[in-house]
Amino acid sequence: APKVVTTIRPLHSIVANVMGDVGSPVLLLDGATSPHTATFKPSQAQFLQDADAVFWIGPVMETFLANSLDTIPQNAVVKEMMEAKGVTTLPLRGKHDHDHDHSHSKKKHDHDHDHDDHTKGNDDLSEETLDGHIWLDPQNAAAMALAIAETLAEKDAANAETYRANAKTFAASLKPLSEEVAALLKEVSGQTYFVQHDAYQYFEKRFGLAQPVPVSINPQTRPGAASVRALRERMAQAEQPCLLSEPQLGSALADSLVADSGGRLGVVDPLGQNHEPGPALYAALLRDMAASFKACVDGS
Amino acid sequence: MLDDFFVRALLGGIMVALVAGPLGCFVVWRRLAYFGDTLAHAALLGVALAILFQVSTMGAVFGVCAAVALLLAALQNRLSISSDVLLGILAHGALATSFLALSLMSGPQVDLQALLFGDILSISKTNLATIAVGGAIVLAVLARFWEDLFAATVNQELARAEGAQPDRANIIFMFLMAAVIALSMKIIGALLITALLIIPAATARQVARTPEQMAVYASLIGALAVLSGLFASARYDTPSGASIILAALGLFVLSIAIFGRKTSQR
Amino acid sequence: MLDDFFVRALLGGIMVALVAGPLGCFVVWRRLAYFGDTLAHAALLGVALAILFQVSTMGAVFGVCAAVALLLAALQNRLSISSDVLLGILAHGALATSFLALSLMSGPQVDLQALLFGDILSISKTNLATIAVGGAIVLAVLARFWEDLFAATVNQELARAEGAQPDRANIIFMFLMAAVIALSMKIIGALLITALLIIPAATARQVARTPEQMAVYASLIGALAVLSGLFASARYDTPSGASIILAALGLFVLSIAIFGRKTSQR
Amino acid sequence: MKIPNASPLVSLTNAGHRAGDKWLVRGVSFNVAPGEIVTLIGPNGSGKTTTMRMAIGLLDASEGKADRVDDLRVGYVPQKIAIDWTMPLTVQRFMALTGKASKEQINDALHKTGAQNLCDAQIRDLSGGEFQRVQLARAIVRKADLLVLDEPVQGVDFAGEIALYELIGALRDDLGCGVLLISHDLHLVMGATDKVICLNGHMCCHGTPQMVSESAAYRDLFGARAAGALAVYQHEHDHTHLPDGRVQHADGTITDHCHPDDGHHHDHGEGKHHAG
Amino acid sequence: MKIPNASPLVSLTNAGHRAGDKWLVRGVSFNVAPGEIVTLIGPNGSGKTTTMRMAIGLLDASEGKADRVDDLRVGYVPQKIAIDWTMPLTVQRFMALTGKASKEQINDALHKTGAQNLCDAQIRDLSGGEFQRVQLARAIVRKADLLVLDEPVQGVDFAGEIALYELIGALRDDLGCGVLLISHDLHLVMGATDKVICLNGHMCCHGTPQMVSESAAYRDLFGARAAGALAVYQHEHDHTHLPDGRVQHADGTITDHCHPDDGHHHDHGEGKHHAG
Ligand SMILES: Nc1ncnc2c1ncn2[C@@H]1O[C@H](COP(=O)(O)OP(=O)(O)OP(=O)(O)O)[C@@H](O)[C@H]1O
Ligand SMILES: Nc1ncnc2c1ncn2[C@@H]1O[C@H](COP(=O)(O)OP(=O)(O)OP(=O)(O)O)[C@@H](O)[C@H]1O
Ligand SMILES: [Mg+2]
Ligand SMILES: [Mg+2]
Ligand SMILES: [Zn+2]
Repeated sequence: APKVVTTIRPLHSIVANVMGDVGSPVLLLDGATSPHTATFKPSQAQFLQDADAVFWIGPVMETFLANSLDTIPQNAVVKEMMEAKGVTTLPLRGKHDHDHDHSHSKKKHDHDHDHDDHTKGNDDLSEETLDGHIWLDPQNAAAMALAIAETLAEKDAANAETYRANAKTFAASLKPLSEEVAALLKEVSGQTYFVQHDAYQYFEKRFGLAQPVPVSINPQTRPGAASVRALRERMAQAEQPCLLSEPQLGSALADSLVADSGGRLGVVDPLGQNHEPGPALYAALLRDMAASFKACVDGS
Repeated sequence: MLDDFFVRALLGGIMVALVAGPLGCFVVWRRLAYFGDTLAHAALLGVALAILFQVSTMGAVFGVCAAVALLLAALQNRLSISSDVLLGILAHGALATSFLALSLMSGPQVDLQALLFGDILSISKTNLATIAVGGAIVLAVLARFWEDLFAATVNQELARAEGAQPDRANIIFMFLMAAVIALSMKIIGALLITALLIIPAATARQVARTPEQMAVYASLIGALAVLSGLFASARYDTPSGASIILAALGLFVLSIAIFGRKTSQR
Repeated sequence: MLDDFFVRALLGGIMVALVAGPLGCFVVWRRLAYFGDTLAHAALLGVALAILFQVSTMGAVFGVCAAVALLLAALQNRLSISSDVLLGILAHGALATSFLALSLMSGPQVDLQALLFGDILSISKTNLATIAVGGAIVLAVLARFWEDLFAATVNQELARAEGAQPDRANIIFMFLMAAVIALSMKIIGALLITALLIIPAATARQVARTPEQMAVYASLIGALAVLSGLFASARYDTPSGASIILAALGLFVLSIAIFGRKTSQR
Repeated sequence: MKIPNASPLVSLTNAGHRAGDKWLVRGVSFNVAPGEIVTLIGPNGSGKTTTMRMAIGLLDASEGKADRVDDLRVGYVPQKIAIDWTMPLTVQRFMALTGKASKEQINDALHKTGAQNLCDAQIRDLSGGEFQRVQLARAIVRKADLLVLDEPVQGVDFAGEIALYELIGALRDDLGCGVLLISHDLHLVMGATDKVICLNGHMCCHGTPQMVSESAAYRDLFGARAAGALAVYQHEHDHTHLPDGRVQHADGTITDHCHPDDGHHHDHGEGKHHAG
Repeated sequence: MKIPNASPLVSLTNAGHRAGDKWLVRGVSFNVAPGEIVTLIGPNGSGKTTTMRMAIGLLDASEGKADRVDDLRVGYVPQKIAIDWTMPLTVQRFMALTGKASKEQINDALHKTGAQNLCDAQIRDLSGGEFQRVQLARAIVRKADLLVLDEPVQGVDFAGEIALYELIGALRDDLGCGVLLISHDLHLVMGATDKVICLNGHMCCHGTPQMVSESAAYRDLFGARAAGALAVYQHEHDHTHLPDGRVQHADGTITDHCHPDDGHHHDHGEGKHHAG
């Protein structure tokens, strides 16, 4: 079987579905160190060097990896999911109405402009202004699975048909999943909610949720006093406002906003930190997110 | 009134600045500018250890910070290397150890940023009370040992010969610093507290002729920086922490433009 | 052979350590341990400015780093504050300014951490060539001005009176530092380069009797730390950067255990 | 810890200090009692400063003992002192560094050492001799039980040197404090000292100035010229040689040469304190 | 920039230096020519160090001019010097701080200043007098055109003081270098100097030692005792007063009092260099 390396858990899950029994892909970014602070362990570098295929989301997500992907793999095909056929990408929402997330991936995205091998000057700024959380839309996941299957088929012609078949099965399984999630979220569509980082627009658009109010525009900096005042007023108006954040150390601002407005702090886990990596992770992740959303927004 | 977050931010910031003033003077005189960064890095180690051994984060952070402060006090003036290098070594050591610890476990992500960037706009009433009480204690202890500490700072040997007990003063100072930084780290972030320690003190140095003057000026300049920084942040909706730092920096530049003598080391 | 990432990491790391040795001695003597952190913060400002004004990132980073180095050289010994405080002020100023700049624009995010943490395992062949050439140039310039620089470090006034041109030496040194750190920041991260500058030099200080000895020892100790850190990292599968720092720290602790005299400042 | 028998303020008993494996000084024994001036003399590197630092507890005695009475108030003027130039520190503030002192006391002490104009100057701006005077004033203002002075008049000008040594003697008389002194100005201190300890890595000789200056060890160390130091001190006070070869005596008269009878008297005696 | 007329190495012309709005020293004019010893004297805080630092370009002249010949090789012994104690720095390395020097030259210079045993010592371990000797050796080893010595023998022991002043004179003779000297040891330097500049915030008087020591300004500044300094220097060299009141003469004879004829001669003269 080809040696396949993937980066984050949801992507790993998709690849695992595609490969099925042929082999199991390697999950690169695991553990409690955030990819910002993580430097490679030799085992990880070794995986990359020996890999036949590497699948990653793109430089906006795994910034830290961008450089390594240029230098370490010897003969792997490196496939960036954001450029895969059939994947829809959305631009980051601008100041005051978008925010690209930070928290979960305090680690994974972060578009440092230093991986010069990827940033040819600034002409790829456009690429970097895209939101990288593409897997939160199941249709993207389906497209990714198909693209992955094609890539693997090229690398490993012997199993080509298995890959394609697996990808189709997975894509098909996403339909009922989508419907299930949509049904769950129907009651809360249109309700106002707040997010610590604006990381869920793929999810939100697919399932008809309202656009959230982000707490901070830019995770690198902190919101200004005027923004905080506006935010506090909005939260005060809402009855039991819901603020969604990701599993990580508490943010002082989020805590104080929730405490002062008498709202709820919901935890969503878009990276699947709380799930075992594997083929089942993707579906579990989506279900989990939906449940968290619902619980926080309508209090059930 | 305290129900308004902005009022709380103002009050909390000014109280922190008042405490940071005199403490910051010693930081500047003793060349410990690196102290804040080092403790922030040590705090990350504390968090990592807390997760690893399933103990209280708060306790672990304080423990590691105090240990680093003690280590510094013990090693200073002993190893033929200056304090800033020692601080650098401790900072890197703490950071590398915490990475190692973090790489051994999976689960929730821990982030250095969370320790660097607190948020002054999120100060709660409890925080205010903590700052008020903690700050008062720190200032009281500092006032009590001010003379000894200052003598030890001017010249260790003279202080020791004439009974000012520089070692005791030194350790007390290190503990005060560890307490103030560890406390503020959660509330306003290591970055802002470090800035409030050194920039106002350096500004006050340009105008002060005696150490006590410098301490008072540093407090006032710090408070002024908090005030103007926060109002600028409200007016232009700029990040509050950065605005305060830039206000302090502005006062510093102003002071060297007006008073900066071309003094060269004799 | 260079096709293996581990071989490249070894080679690159050792080359960086060799260059960092002598340079780090000056960092330690001149109390500039904060320099690396400050330049990392300045680099963030460079990135922010590059985005804001749509210029080349590379150029903006070098520009800001060089500007900070020059500012430091110009202000040192002038403002009645020590170098570490000056570095702290510059670091906070750069950081706060870049936050402000970042908060003014929407779109791409820039991350301080990315500048702190490079990855030694990802060194490319091009990187290796850059390190080799850049390092050779830095060492050559350093060797050329070694005498003047050392004289200026021991005593500015003596150096000036006897024609060693301390100001020129000072500026050249600052540029060398800015070049090395800005370069390494991209390749191995500011954290590792700072550690390789100060920890081996501090270790060498425990054994060396002359400055030249200390420089050579620092290079060798740094290379040893890279070697053992990387092999430990391979053996126990720990993060490489942290392993190298811990190896350097281990050598430091060893050196003070064996040679650490109870020297007190006379 | 009170030491019986005339209660010396400090006492070294066969004390020695080792740095690494090198003995800097060994076998030193002496006391300083209240009201007593004890002077350490010896060539450069003979261990005077080391001995003094052992005596006041800045260095541990590697062998032997160094005892001090409890709560001994020390006024210390070190040989070298580095004060960070970034400190904002006026002379006035420096005077109260290790203990409170009223503005008046400070002015008085500065006056005594001839530094009365420097009260508001920054320490880092002082000239070498000015700083030395300020340091001495600082040691005085503490109203110490023991003055510990390591070459206190280095860098002090021609006239100040003598005046300051006389001041030290006067302080001893007024305050009854002990004085532990290091000096190379043999011709100025030999006459004004109660006890002389002559060091050269060990204790060469000790005793009254009279005894020491007659001992062979002393002459070996300092040469024949030093042998006259005790005398020169008083000698210089009562006549001066003018550049043209004539001699001016204390009473103002001028003669061609220094004859014993024409107006000046070489009262070489017990080496008692010379007041004028 | 060569200055005509006997090519002085440095020349101050009506130079003054101001710090803030305070004049530290004003109106100073003098030259130092090769082979010439120029001594600055004056009370503490009179601006000697300031003047010297202006002369070698460490301070700018706020008024007037301070000129130096091109590529002047200076050997400088400052009054205060702080060397960071964290530096690993042996005496030998310190000797070559601002210029190359062979092991032999270094040993030779250290020998001359009586610091021959200190070659491998760490600078931070040196005693006060030892460091002073090493600094002087360092200035010498540079083979400088101009030696600039600010109280070079402070802290040096009784015997060393005279020996070092004599060394300075001998260096001038051997190397033909100029010497700019500051000293409070009037009785030791007045005789061995070509030119004396007497400072007190301004230039009080100047000229040959003979002229200066006879001037009223000089006596006002230093008192009557100093007036004899020129003579004392030579006087002390040819007879010593023993503690018992007898006098030992240079030729070894001992007499009860110092009579002009019994074996010693007060040859108070031109103030020429005294070799022995
Ligand atoms: N840590 C050390 N290691 C080795 N030698 C040392 C150390 N400290 C001091 N010394 C040496 O010990 C000797 C005694 O030094 P000390 O300062 O006591 O001399 P001193 O009598 O005060 O001389 P001075 O008259 O020059 O002041 C000197 O030769 C000095 O070089
Ligand atoms: N920056 C300054 N501001 C104000 N006064 C100063 C400054 N620097 C020096 N002084 C004063 O200028 C005077 C001259 O100092 P200088 O060092 O030249 O004296 P000096 O003649 O060398 O004295 P000494 O014999 O004590 O060494 C001193 O009174 C000193 O206090
Ligand atoms: Mg001494
Ligand atoms: Mg002087
Ligand atoms: Zn982010």
